Amino acid sequence: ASTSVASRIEERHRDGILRIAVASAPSNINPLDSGSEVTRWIAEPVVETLYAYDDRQRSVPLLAAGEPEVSADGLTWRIPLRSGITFQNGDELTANDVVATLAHVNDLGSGSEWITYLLGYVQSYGADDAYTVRIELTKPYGLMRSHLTNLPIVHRDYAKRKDAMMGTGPFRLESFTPGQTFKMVAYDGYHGGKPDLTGIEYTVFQDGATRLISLRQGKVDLLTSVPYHNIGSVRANPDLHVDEVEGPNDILSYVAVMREPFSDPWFRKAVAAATDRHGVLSKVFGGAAVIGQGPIGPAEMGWDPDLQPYPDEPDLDHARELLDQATTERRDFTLTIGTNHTSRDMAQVLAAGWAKIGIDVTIQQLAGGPWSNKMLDRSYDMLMNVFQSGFTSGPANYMALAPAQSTSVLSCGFVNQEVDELMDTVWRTSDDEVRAASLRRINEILVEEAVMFPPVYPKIVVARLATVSPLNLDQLRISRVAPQNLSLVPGGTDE
Amino acid sequence: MTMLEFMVRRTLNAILVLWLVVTGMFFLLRLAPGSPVNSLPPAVAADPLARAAYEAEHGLDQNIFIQYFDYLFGLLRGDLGTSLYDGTSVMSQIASHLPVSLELGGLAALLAMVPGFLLGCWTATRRGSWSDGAVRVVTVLSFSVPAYWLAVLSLVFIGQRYPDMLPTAGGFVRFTEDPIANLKVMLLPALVLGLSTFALVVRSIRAALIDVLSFDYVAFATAMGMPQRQMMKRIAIRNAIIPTLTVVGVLLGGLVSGTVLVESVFQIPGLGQLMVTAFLRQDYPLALGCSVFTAMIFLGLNLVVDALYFVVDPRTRTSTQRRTAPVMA
Amino acid sequence: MSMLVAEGLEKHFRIDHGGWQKSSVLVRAVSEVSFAVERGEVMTIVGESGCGKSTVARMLVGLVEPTRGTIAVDGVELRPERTARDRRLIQLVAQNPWSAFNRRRTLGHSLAQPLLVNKVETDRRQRRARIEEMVERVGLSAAHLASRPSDVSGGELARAALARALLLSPKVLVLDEPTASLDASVKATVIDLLRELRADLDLSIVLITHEIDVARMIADRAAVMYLGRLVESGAAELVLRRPSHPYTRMLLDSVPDPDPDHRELAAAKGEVPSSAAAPHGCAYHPRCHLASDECGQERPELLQHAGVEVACHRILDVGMPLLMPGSLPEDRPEPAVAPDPPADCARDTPTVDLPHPQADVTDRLEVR
Amino acid sequence: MTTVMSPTAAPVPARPASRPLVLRIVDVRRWPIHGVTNWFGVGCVVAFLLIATVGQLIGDPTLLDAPGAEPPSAEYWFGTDTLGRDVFARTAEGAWNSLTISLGTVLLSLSVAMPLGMLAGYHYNGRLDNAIMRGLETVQALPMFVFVMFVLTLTGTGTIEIGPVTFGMRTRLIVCLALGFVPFFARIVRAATLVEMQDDYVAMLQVLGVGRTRILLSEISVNVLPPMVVQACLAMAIAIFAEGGLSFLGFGLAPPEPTLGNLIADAGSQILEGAWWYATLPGAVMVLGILGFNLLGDALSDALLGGSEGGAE
Amino acid sequence: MSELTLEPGTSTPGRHASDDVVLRVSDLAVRYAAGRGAAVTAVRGVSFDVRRGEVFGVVGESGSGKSSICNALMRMLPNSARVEATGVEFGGRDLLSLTDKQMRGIRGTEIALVPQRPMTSLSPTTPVGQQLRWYFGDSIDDSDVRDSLARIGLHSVLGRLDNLPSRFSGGQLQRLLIAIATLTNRPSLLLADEPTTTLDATVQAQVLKLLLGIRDTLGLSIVYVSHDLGVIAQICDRVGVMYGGRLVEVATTSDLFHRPQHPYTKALLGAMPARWTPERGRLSTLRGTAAGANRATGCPFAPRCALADARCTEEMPAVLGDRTSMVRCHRVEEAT
Ligand SMILES: Nc1ncnc2c1ncn2[C@@H]1O[C@H](COP(=O)(O)OP(=O)(O)OP(=O)(O)O)[C@@H](O)[C@H]1O
Ligand SMILES: Nc1ncnc2c1ncn2[C@@H]1O[C@H](COP(=O)(O)OP(=O)(O)OP(=O)(O)O)[C@@H](O)[C@H]1O
Ligand SMILES: [Mg+2]
Ligand SMILES: [Mg+2]
Ligand code: NI
Repeated sequence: ASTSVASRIEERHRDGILRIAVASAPSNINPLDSGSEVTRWIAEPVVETLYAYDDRQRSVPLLAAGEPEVSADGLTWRIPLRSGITFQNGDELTANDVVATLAHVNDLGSGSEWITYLLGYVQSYGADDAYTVRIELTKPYGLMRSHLTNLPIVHRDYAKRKDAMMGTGPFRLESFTPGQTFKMVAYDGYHGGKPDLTGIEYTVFQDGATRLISLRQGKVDLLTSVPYHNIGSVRANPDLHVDEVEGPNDILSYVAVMREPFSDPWFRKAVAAATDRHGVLSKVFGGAAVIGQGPIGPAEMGWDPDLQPYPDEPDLDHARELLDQATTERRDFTLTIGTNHTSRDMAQVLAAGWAKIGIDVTIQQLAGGPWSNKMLDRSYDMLMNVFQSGFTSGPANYMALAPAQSTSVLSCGFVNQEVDELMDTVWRTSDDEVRAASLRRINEILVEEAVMFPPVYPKIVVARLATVSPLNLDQLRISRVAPQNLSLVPGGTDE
Repeated sequence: MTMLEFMVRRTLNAILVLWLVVTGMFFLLRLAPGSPVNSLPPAVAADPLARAAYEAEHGLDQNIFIQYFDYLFGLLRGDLGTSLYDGTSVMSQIASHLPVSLELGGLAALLAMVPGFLLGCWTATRRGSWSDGAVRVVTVLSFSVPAYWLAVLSLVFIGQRYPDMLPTAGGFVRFTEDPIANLKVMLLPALVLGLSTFALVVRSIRAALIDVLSFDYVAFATAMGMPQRQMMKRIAIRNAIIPTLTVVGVLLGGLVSGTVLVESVFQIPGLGQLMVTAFLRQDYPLALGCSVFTAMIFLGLNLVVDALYFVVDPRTRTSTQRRTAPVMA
Repeated sequence: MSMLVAEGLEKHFRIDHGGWQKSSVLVRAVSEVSFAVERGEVMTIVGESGCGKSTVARMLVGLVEPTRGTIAVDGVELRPERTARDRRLIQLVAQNPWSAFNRRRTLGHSLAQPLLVNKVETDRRQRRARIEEMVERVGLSAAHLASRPSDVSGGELARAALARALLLSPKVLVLDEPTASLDASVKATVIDLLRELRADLDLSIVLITHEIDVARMIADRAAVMYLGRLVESGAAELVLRRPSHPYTRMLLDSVPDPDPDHRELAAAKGEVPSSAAAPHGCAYHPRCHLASDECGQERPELLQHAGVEVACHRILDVGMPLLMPGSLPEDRPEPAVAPDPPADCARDTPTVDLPHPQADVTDRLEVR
Repeated sequence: MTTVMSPTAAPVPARPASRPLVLRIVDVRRWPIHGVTNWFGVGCVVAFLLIATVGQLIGDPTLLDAPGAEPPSAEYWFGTDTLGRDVFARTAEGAWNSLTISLGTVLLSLSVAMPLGMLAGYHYNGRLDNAIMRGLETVQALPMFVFVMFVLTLTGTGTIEIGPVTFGMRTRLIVCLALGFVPFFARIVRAATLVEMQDDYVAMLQVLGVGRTRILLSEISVNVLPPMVVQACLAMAIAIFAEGGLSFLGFGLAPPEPTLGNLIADAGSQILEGAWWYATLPGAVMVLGILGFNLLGDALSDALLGGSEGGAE
Repeated sequence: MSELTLEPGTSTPGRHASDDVVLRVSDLAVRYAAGRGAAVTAVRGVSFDVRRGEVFGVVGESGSGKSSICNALMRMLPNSARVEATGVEFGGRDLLSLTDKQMRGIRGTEIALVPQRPMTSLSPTTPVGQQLRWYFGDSIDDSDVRDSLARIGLHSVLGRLDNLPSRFSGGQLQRLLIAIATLTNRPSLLLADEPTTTLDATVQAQVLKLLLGIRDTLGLSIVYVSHDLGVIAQICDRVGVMYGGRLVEVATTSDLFHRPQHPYTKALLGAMPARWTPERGRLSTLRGTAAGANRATGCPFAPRCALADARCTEEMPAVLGDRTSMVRCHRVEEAT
């Protein structure tokens, strides 16, 4: 709050560059390879999608010239492209670029995360002409529209590159140091409105506290992933603004129904009832979350605010009653979590809660690969991890639901005819109403059966200096920070 | 033995050890449970088609010995494969991280060894005095304080006040970008890293010097009236350095280990941090590459120490003769 | 039959000089050493440092495997890998009593080892009794058994070392410089003990020593080594008092005489060459004042000469040394006792009476 | 050159009274530990042991019922963490974990390194020696930390069952760390054995017919052990440090099990927010342990080896 | 230096000694602090003179304080040691009252030392030639100096100046050390602390001859410490016998060997194998060891002395005689 900080900021802002502190760097900068938020935050100003969400989270054309033409059987999609749009290297956007993008995300060997969504649905794709892209599906796929709204379009020569990014967005990636800094400058030939900023610079600070310090000291303007423990102190600081929105932040948390002890529904329900949701909310998330019930959270399609079978505070007596009905003898399980701090804190709070009804929990913390090993080998009892789903799936988190479907390769062993059918509907239908209704019902069943029970739905928390223009919270709700639309305001903003 | 001969021998030995390290690590990694394919997004990894395609692309479907020889030949060509995590070339990753670690380690070594040497010599001649006691207390404390704890504390007590001193709070700046800012940012980590080395150098030099000062040849030189200063320079220090040099090998190991921790705390993008991340992610090719490089650096540094040893202690040249000195009489 | 027969003993050490081709040097520590020791006899081996005395000792007790040659005790040939029976035939007492015992073990423990491992005495009580008996035999008390080497004196340690070697009741005892590291007064007591033991136990002793005085005092026969070879051997009276070989003479002359009225320090020319590069011919010829061309070309054989075996080409030229009256072996009935000593301050060695070339050699040293 | 040794050349060194080693160590009055620093070291070790044993009985390290992030008070001596746990209870438990792991590490590595080192020393320059040394060099070519990370990564963090034996994380850590310590110890043992081998008494024992195993086990070992006790003390300090470092990096015991290292790591963010007690106090306890064992090593070196070990102090 | 010859190879008692005293030691005591306030008195009440050109021998068993005397004279005792004396006069100065700096000026220039272990008395890592240069300076390049070095048997050393000390034999090194000690500054007093104990008899003879030759040429005085009576008999003019930190007898060499006074001296001579006769039977006449003798209150030799009575254990005998020859023994005192 000292004047030296203020003058440092003023000094720094002369160059018109917005500096953003992020928690981690993407593994590579090909925006087609990873669906994680880190890639997306950095790719947002550079690449654009065929369709985009408006502020009411409806999909509207962006690079596409209009709505896709879908054949009657729903198997052939034709997407018209706008003409005259150029990439940051001056090349014009054509159907070939979209086809190259599709080719990459459908390539089994590429390792792209998108393959998960397209595998088994996309049969072929091609360019009808320079401005029309054609996609042939094997079966009707309502979610295709959602994917087209999320999939960035990359210059054909860059689709496979992992060391460069070329899109049609307002900023061009100028230079970067892997894992550390990413520098972008405004692209003069941008087809939309000219941005206020001359450039954007991302710096990676893995440690939450130092990330925060650099914001306080005015070294950066914007901070993603504010450490939950520190939200209080940011809120109290008049020079900083903190935005907390319910977003598609998920806690993937499900159990292996095919094995003891979770094969016993009473055991599952007892565990669900003894889950210390309030403890997690207050101790781990500093209140920046919503009490969780089923797998679908408040920012997602199918959210049912009235569904509240489990209390905030664990109902231990009830849980013990449930446990008494369980036929399994086991009173212990292993909780496998990811390596982040939040998961660890959460696991410890939960374990302490479960210990109160006599269940002994071993916490096993594993990094990505080994964590996946467990998931794929189905050698877990309960899996838990935090992740953000918005980028690849929009306002609906289908991947998180996959284990509940008995036909999924990731099935956790839960077999429920109705869920399986509803899931098919969700994937197939292009009617959002139907999809939302199906999701609501799936959520209800999973809550009832206690297969998936995230303790809370964390909020997205972003902090910024008062001298940065306000964020578009509607975009933030689906994890879009959209720094390209921000501007630097001398003296601070008034909200 | 000539210097060249001696070094060639030592180098060959180092290469043999390096080969053992590479071979051991390679096979152990391949025997480990869990396929590297599993680090793909779960839904991709779970799909047999995608799995097979990925394995074919990365040569994982081949016989393990073919993979091994591929790796060895790749190593010779400077190609260490690609990272499983992000598909970049391991070599290029190492190339970008290594200089930072070398700078950090070098700086720490410089900050530790030079003052450590001087202080060690100084206290040895003041044995039993209060300054000697004070130095002893300081050195014991210095190597009893874990670098990572010190790093965390310095983040708080120094970082709050002088954020520019911290790579974490200011973003790391490379030497090539801005030497001054880089040195500013590296100073604290180098000090933290070098502290225990400093203490051990002081203790080792002091002990060796005290030892040497009680030897016959020092007594003779003194009895011949050689001035103290000359005696120290010509005889005592020269002979005291030899036992210290053997310790330096261990110290270097400590420095290399230390960079891993210190880089993690201070978020310095060096080889250590790269390695920790690689290990945590089980990014085998990257972890293996980093380890091989670390071993290489470590063995290389030990070669340098050997060479120094050869220079400082001419007895090594006739090592075999020395063992059977009576023969030469 | 002789108690100990060493036949053609040879030991070569190969020493690698770390070089490109692993060049190595062959050290001929001991070559063609043969001797025999009779029952109850003391034979001494003398010579300068590095001449191979200890190597002979170590070969005798099986610590070093001979390159060539055989060792037989009491008619039994000993193999390089000694069996328990072999060990009971021949034992060693090493030079430095302070390092002959494990410094962190009691003497009792150390003394029990030979009995234990050779299963001589398996019963604890009897073992104890036997050790105590032996300890008292060498002039120590049973109380010493509880102490550690650091708590007893050098003389006591030397006694304990003897006791340990004797516990196996060997027929041959090899003593490698048993008194070299002891103080004068202590040394005397140990020498006394040795003489006593030998008389009592009917031991054959191989005594290796630097100290000619000590050798003269207790040896019956003596052998002189130079650069790994025997240059002279025979009755101690002859070899140690009236030497035949020029080297032996030089060796004896350089022993300082404890008589201030008789000052004649005879210093040898030069130093012992490396046994890795022994001179051609007679190894002693570069230092020998009598050396002729022949000496540099051909190695002299050990030949019988005037009652001793000598390896010297020039032995006939030098002539037989004058004899001290009554000192020939056949004159004396009892070999264990030395001849009448000369008067208090008389010289033992009669070199003065010889046409003695040493004076000018030594005076010149290496001055040319 | 000559082997004529004057009595001066082999003085009888003054050695502590000849009572069995164990008795000499136990009898505190006779400890030749003098000087403030040496006693201070003993004090540090005792304090550390007290915290790790008695302290561990006070409070529950996993109970979350305290108010979050409170500074030290009469009730919570070391304050509480954000999850509402008693930091003192966690520190004490962490110290206990540190202690058991370090002790296990040192004992295990010693029990492996002693035979290896003694064998290598006994067969100095022989084939066995060369093989052992090459193996040790290979293990040492990776700095210990990297080596342990490597092995832990290979074996994962879960429990491993090999036959009927279950290797928990604790056992695995011990095994890994011990493996890293083996070369360190083995080299020292080898050097010490070499020195012993050059002593006449070994040759004498050989002449007397004492076999290799017996010489190594009952004769050389008693001389090699005292320096190893000193080294083990110093190694304890290193092991506490290394265990802390590993758990600091996330390679240690799994949560909620506290270790001194993961307490420091956990504190990372909090400490900047003013929760100074969070990392400072557990770290201080760790320093207490490391410092204590270092000083105790020095003191023992004085006591057992007459202070001449490596000429240090 | 070209006049350096080794002509007289032997030494006749008193032949070279003049009457002027080079070193006069009066009532010297050396005490070592042995931790926790305990102290070892290694030397006490030692007085003797060394005259110009004289070889003064000091003989005694291990631990009797011989080296302590040498080190005290050089003022090179460890910090834990305390030296007291009524006077240590050397060249008109009291050595004990000189400043450290003045003492440094005397070391090597006026008093030199020949060490006990030649093999370890040169820095092991520096070639011999360079070490010679430290002491001789550039004069080592003079042919004169080289000649004299060659003449004392250092020919082979001069040919291998770039070799390390470990490549030379003990004899060569000892000669080299003697050359350094005596030829660089031509001191007037040489302290030789058992310079030949580690050498072979043959080499010992060479070294002794060299020492005597140098004594004759340079006219320096030598304090020769030894435990070997044979060597003492051969080279010393006068001898002091040490026992338990005391000088128990001082006499000319001839007197000492022919007419020993002190029981210890007698016993020492009797224990020499060279003087043994078969009639005597046992060689040893002494019981026990010298350990702890320097802690005794009375005569240090009393515990081992066959003639000792109660007085001997309580009272240290007075000096009988003068500085040139004396004995400390109640029995001798009573006899006269
Ligand atoms: N193990 C060995 N390896 C190589 N050379 C050896 C070995 N043992 C002895 N020698 C060499 O053999 C020669 C004879 O050595 P030995 O110890 O037998 O001599 P020595 O007569 O006992 O000498 P000293 O009187 O010094 O004890 C020496 O030149 C020595 O260097
Ligand atoms: N630095 C020291 N600290 C304590 N005591 C010492 C020290 N140096 C010598 N002493 C003691 O002083 C006494 C005399 O020692 P000194 O070395 O003078 O004897 P010495 O006659 O030279 O014996 P040696 O023949 O063994 O050389 C011995 O009892 C010895 O233990
Ligand atoms: Mg020998
Ligand atoms: Mg001495
Ligand atoms: Ni020698």
